[in-house]
Amino acid sequence: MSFLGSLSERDRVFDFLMPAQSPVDVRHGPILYLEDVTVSFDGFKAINDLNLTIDDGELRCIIGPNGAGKTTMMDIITGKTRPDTGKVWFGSRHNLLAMNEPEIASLGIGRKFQKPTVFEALSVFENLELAMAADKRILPTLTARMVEPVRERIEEVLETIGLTELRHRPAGILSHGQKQWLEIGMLLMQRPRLLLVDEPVAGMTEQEMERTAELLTGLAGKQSVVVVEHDMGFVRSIARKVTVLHQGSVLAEGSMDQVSNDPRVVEVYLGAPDEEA
Amino acid sequence: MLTIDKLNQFYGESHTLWDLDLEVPAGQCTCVMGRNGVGKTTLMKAIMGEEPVSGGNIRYADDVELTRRRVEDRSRLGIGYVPQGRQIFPLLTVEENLRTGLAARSDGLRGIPPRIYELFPVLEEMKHRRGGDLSGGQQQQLAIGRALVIEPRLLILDEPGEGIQPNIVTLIGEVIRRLIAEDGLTVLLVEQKLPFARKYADRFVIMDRGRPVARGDIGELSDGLIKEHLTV
Amino acid sequence: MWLTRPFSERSTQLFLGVLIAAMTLVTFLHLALPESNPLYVNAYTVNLFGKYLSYALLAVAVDLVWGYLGILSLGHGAFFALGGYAMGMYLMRQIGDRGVYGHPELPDFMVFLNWDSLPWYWAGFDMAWFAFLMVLLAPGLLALVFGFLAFRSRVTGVYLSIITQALTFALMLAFFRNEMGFGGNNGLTDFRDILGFNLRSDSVRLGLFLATGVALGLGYLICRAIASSKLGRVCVATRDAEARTRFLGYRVERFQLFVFVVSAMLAGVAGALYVPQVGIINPSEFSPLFSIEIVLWVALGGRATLYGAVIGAILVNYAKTIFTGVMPEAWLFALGAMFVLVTVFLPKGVAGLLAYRRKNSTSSSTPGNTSNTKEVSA
Amino acid sequence: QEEEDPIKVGILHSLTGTMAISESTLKDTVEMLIEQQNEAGGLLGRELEAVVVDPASNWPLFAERARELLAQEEVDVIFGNWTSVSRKAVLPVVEELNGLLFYPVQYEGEESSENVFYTGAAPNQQAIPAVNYLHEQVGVERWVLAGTDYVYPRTTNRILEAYLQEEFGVAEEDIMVNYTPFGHSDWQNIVAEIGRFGSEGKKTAVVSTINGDANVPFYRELANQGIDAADIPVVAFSVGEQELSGIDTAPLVGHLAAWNYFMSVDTDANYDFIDAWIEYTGDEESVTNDPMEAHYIGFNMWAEAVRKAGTTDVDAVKDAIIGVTVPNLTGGYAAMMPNHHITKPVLIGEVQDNGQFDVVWQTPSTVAGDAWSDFLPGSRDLISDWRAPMRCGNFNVETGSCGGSTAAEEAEAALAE
Amino acid sequence: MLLLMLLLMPTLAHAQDQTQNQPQDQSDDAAIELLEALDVSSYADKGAAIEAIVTSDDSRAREWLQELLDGRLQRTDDGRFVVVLENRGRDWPVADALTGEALGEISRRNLERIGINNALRNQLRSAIAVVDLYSPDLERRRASAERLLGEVDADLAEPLVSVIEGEEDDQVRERLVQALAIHRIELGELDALSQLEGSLHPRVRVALNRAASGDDPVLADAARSALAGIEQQLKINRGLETLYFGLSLGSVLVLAAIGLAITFGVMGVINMAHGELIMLGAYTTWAMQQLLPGQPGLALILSIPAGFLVAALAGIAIERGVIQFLKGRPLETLLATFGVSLILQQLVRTVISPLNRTVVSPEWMSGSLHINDALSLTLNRMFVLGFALVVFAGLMLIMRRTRLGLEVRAVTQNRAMARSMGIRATRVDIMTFALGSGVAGLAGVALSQLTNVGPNLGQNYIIDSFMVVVFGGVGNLWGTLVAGLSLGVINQVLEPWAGAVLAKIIVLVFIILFIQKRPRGLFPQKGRAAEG
Ligand SMILES: Nc1ncnc2c1ncn2[C@@H]1O[C@H](COP(=O)(O)OP(=O)(O)OP(=O)(O)O)[C@@H](O)[C@H]1O
Ligand SMILES: Nc1ncnc2c1ncn2[C@@H]1O[C@H](COP(=O)(O)OP(=O)(O)OP(=O)(O)O)[C@@H](O)[C@H]1O
Ligand SMILES: NC(N)=O
Ligand SMILES: [Mg+2]
Ligand SMILES: [Mg+2]
Repeated sequence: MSFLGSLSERDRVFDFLMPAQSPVDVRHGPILYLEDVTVSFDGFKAINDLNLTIDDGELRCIIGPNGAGKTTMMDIITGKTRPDTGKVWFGSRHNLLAMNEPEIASLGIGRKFQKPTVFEALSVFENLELAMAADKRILPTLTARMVEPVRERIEEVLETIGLTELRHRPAGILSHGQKQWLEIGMLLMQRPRLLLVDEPVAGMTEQEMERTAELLTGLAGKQSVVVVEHDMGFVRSIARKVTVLHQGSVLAEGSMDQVSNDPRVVEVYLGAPDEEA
Repeated sequence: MLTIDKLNQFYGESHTLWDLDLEVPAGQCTCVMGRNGVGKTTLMKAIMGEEPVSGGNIRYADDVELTRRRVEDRSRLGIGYVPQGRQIFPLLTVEENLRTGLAARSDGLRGIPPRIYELFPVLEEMKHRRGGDLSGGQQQQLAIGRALVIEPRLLILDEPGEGIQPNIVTLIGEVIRRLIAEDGLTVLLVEQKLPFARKYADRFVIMDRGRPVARGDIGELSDGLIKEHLTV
Repeated sequence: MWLTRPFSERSTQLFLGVLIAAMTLVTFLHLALPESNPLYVNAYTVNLFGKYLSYALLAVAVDLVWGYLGILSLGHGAFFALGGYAMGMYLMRQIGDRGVYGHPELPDFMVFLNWDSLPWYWAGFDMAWFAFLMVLLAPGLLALVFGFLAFRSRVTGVYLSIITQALTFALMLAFFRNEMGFGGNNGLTDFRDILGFNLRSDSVRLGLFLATGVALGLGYLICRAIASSKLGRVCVATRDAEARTRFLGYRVERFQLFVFVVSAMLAGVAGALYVPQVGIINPSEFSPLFSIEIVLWVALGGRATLYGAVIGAILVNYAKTIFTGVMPEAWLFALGAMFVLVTVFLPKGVAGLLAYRRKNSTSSSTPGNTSNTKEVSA
Repeated sequence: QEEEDPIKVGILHSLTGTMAISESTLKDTVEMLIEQQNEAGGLLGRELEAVVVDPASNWPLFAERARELLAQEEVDVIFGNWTSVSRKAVLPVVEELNGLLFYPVQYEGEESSENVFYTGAAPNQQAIPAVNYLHEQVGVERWVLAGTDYVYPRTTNRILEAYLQEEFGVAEEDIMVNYTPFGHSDWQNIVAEIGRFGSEGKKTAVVSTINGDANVPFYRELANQGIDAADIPVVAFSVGEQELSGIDTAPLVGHLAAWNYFMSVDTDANYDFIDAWIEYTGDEESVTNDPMEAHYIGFNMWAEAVRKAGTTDVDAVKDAIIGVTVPNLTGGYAAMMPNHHITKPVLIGEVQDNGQFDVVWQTPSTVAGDAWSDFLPGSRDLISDWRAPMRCGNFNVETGSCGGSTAAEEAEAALAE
Repeated sequence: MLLLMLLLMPTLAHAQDQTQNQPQDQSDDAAIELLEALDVSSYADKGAAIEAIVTSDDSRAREWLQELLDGRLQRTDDGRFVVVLENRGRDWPVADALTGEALGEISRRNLERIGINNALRNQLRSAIAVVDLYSPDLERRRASAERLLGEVDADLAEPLVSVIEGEEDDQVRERLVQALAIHRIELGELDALSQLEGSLHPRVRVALNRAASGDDPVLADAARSALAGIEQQLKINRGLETLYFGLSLGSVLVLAAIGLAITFGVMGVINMAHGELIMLGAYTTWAMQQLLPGQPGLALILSIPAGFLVAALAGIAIERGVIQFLKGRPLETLLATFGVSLILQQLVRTVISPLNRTVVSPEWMSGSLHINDALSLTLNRMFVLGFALVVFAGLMLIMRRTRLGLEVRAVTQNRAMARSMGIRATRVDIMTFALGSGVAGLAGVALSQLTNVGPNLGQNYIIDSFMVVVFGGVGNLWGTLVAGLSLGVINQVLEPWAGAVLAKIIVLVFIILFIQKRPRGLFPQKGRAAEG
């Protein structure tokens, strides 16, 4: 009976036609939850018993020395690296360890890589087009058409990242900083629930940094953002809560002031306070 | 140390460097600044010979005309290069990466100078790890260490602090100063971060659309200049 | 519809225009002129062109996976041959009791090797629809299974190339075996009829030539439609940065599989059209060197352009026809030199030369035109 | 005017690719024969002209080239092919365009085409006499049938298996059959296996249908594993002087080959042929072999038939050639039989350390080639006779009808009209 | 045989005397008569004539038998018996069969060989063996004893007992004891069995098999249990043999692939002409043997440096002529080098010949190393195996211990950066390509001892070579070694029960499936670096 009923609901799409993702359940608070995660490479523990929780809508900064495991942590969240032990949950429903990269991405986790990676043979415009949130299965992709709202959205992002003029150039010829921007743009097109941003302002001028800061803080609230950055000026300008990673686990956590005054953080990371600009 | 005269460069049909003049005085740190995509990296590549130029001169150490030298010979003349994006050899171990720098040394040294490991202890720790496995910042340290292995007279650094933890950035700055003071090294630096530039550079050059638009002692780098040339 | 989208592209219009014009011209010169006319195209030549066109379709199939997906398949000959065998089996069954032993059902080679009955996998090949379906399904299924395994395990680059080569090599050895029931080394020959028409008549030859031309046009269109769709761009993205594409939420392995299977089917169709025109299918079509040669056609014509693949296939094979006749002892020198010179002097193949000329002529009229770069690199 | 045009002789042998090794010599042979014929005044007062093409060891290309020779170049006759598959590829073309093809290589039989003349041996002109010899003269009781995995060895071995069992009552366990891929180069296991098979007390011989390139490593391995011709002789059907010229024969002395011609045959005709050949190639070391003799015979038969018919017209030559008899190089005569095969003596030779064969046995008289084997159930009842009025390549004596080949059909249709 | 042996005995002693005492002065008429009897067409008559020679007391008898066996005993048109000294070409140098005096060259048209067949060959060998039993030459006695295993009959048995007693050489004695024991078992003597136990010789097994199925139940039982022990031994030996076969096939694969592991694995050049470089090495060996006729061993040894050099120079030519223009376009090297390979192949066909060339194996590489009666290791393959390992070790040393190794990897991974570090990339390219090509040449030298030297040689190995390099993991020399050897062993283990064709197919399918499990070969590059 209810089956027949469902058939009569003409506005309802059949299940198998729906994108294969169920909404993220954040009723219990955190959108991302890492527990006791450990990963080692040939005996070297890059991540060591890491525990981390990101709340829905939060903007979190993660800092820590080179090699502390920040990028590796993002690799784990996005499915690129499998941890040896531990749990990684997205909301309270999705066990990320049981999924592969595209599945995780289609759940709404977007990432900007430390080393900017864009599709070099495709134009800037096409890079953004591919990143756009859409039905990413085969047939819809094959038959997808460039409709006006989509184009507008892309133009809008191009404007934001300052690459409007270069939109038909292949991404491969962009300068380093331009690639950084393009990756940020791709992230924006994706409209993910959770953004993982690895060193977004490397190679940017002060003023660009400010723009990036505005952009990220603007996103926070609607989306959750995790930022890894070494530029303390930048971190200070956006940070609410800061986590310090060291040797694969959390060394300190708290507000910017709290952590920057933590002697351990100063020792392993910041250096003598008078040196800090 | 380096005198560039009317340098022009094209990527296919797009003109990137326009009649560029630049003077890098010996024993000083000259910092090149400018917005994304104005051609800073291109200029460094042109000096190293990685991108062909179409016209202009680059004179090195008063008498050597670099444009007529092959790339490999430029480093043998004592130019060390830390490129943007690190460009380490991903499948070579850290030690092997460093050893590549030995080719350019004239003294036939066979081991890694200990000073490198003193500067960047993490490199010694990770000696046998493949370069590509290192974290971004570690790679950056490796790239700098590798350039230092050749004991350069002129060191070109393209955004060297990128991705490096603050205390090491400071350290790098200190090292630059020390090398300038002790060995008479000349440094050509590309840097966007004002505090760093202000602290460690002697002179600045601001580029816009392939041309230098302002230059002077670092003390002369005013907020007005910054506003004019470094903001969008 | 997505399939008609390429019609709006200049290059497609041009390609289809040239193809149709060439087919019409050949038909006209063959049918309307008297044999004495120097422009008369004889049946031999029509047949030859038909063969080139089927090779061209094969090259297009290879270019789809190589040019757009970045998968250098060194085993596409296998799909071509499977399509060819499916067609060959149909043609064998069409012989009926006209074989040398007059057996109503068994092909000659089975009779003299003492087979009592047709093996099960020969069933149904007496029906054209079934055989034609198998022309698509046999290579398609093989590609599906093989691709599923390989793409799922993320086999890439040379590793993928080499296992495609291993695949075709293994199939070659298997088909050489008489026990396989495909005629061993001698393969399938002595065809008589196709769909009731006598294969040895000139009009059927012309028909096959035209059918191949149509298939090439369609195949080109399909590939072009895929290449110019968003899916095509995902493919290019995969080629450049496979991992990155995954992080955008694309199930890369399915896209690869889809394109791979489509390409295999096209190759199968090419094989099916090839066999009745050359009159034989034998395991040497599975030879790894043949598969490498296909790649060479594509590279020579210009990778990732599709029409370049067509040009390359026709050019190399035409050169082969000419050289093996005109300079039988030295033609390999010429062919070898051609490969070397084109690679060294025409990095983008013959198509690159065409594009370059076109670009030069347009850019001289409209200086600073940058939108061309997109087309060249796509 | 037309009489002045040269007679065109097509040569369809691979000059490149894997088969060049065997076939390129045959091209030279035909060219030499043409040259000789022209020196002797040509044919019907016309010059002969060779049209050489290269099918490059590629079977579809064979068909294409054949079509080119017949349709484009309009040659009067073709000498060509080595492998059976290439012949199978060419067959429909020569039938369709009504050409003449002389095929000079030993083959598996089971074929008779109106347009093809088989001047090489059929199985009954090579394989059967060879095992007869081994059985009767050498006393062989156990048999290894080793071959390359393709149709000629498979068929030949089938015939032999049936023959050995039926005629000599050889038990199944006394026959070992082994197939290897083309160009097989690692024979260690197989040779060891043969060694074991042959050392169980019964006199054992290997009947080898191993093809071309695989032979060198095969014989090398035999020698190195110490398998001696006196213990386990190998009789080969595809190893001739040309193959031996690439092998260090010292360790092979005593192994056998069955052919219809050997270079060492002691006749004046042969010595003249060899001298002419050495002169033609300018190489003191160059050797002659069986397929070359087959072309020699085929060429002379064709020339004789043309003379007889007074024209090069294919149909006329086809009719005229049956019954034509020309001298072969072994001191006898070859006659063209109605089934388009010829009569040949069968010779068994032993390998000498100089790369030559020494004839140790030969059939008392020539043997006529049998298109359809008597030892295969499917072909037992078939005969071939291309003379009027039968004109059928596969006449079934049981059913009394002509089987399905198109040529026969057309003939029937023509008769009905 | 019977009669023959009986008559033989006195003659033998006589002949022995004569060779020691005096040269020869028997009447040549008798000798000519003996030889004349050979020159008949019937093989039965020839057999009788041979017997006559054996029983004659002519001191030249053994030489004649040997010459007859070798096919060198011939007759000229004018009826003179001669020995052919060299039988290549159209004119042959000969010597008088009776006096040994050199007679100069005679056209082969004017010579007629006294032909023998395999039956006569056997007869001759047995006759020579019996004669040689008394020879002072140890090698001859050994060969003779070997030959007599399973050939002893009643007439020979008796004198054999005394021969055994007088024999000083252990090996000869042991063989003769076994030979005699086989004979005695045939007579049903149970106690002879103990002398055969543990012998792996096939003749022994034949004898035991016959005894096991004989009428005497006691003997049959004993024979069966002896056989069981032998079978066990044989199994072990067969296992070892298969392993050896596998390793030796593997070493061929390794040799063929190892140069490619450098040019393709390390430099990234898809060198389709690799096979032709191998071919050049093989042809160098041939040319060397042409230059040094009669000294195949020396020629082979000189071919090692020469083959390396020739292939390396060809490699340099390819690098300079073609590959240097394709930097950064690795796939296109496939296209260009394929062209090069076509050209090289045809060049050999045109310049040398489309036919295979003979490369002779030197004495010391022929035959096999006798481990026991069931296991001998063929020498040529053993040399190739050793050679492969030496070449591998040498390469390893170069790549690990010299700057070239480091520099070539740096250049392939990031050419621009390597040059910025002062590495002379062009020189590195040339040297590396030359090295890889030279090693291919070495492979060719080795392969010339195993297989055809002809224009198709290269093609037969190119596919396998790529397969091995990829299976082992691109860029890993150890991988190439392990991959080559293990594919060889797998193949040889499969071959006996699957047959050669199926074994090859199975190996290919295995490679396909293995790559699914390990998408980057046996020894993959791990970590971030490899994923890029
Ligand atoms: N695949 C791998 N194999 C070996 N070691 C690895 C691998 N991946 C990461 N590592 C090591 O793990 C550690 C953590 O690396 P990670 O990139 O996560 O650092 P990070 O915190 O992002 O540093 P940075 O700030 O420099 O980017 C480093 O020491 C690195 O060398
Ligand atoms: N290979 C190339 N082909 C064409 N154009 C290029 C190429 N590389 C760079 N460009 C263009 O040249 C201009 C200068 O690039 P360059 O990398 O020198 O900038 P930059 O000043 O170093 O910027 P950033 O601060 O982002 O590193 C950019 O607009 C870029 O798009
Ligand atoms: N006919 C042969 N030998 O293929
Ligand atoms: Mg990092
Ligand atoms: Mg830059």
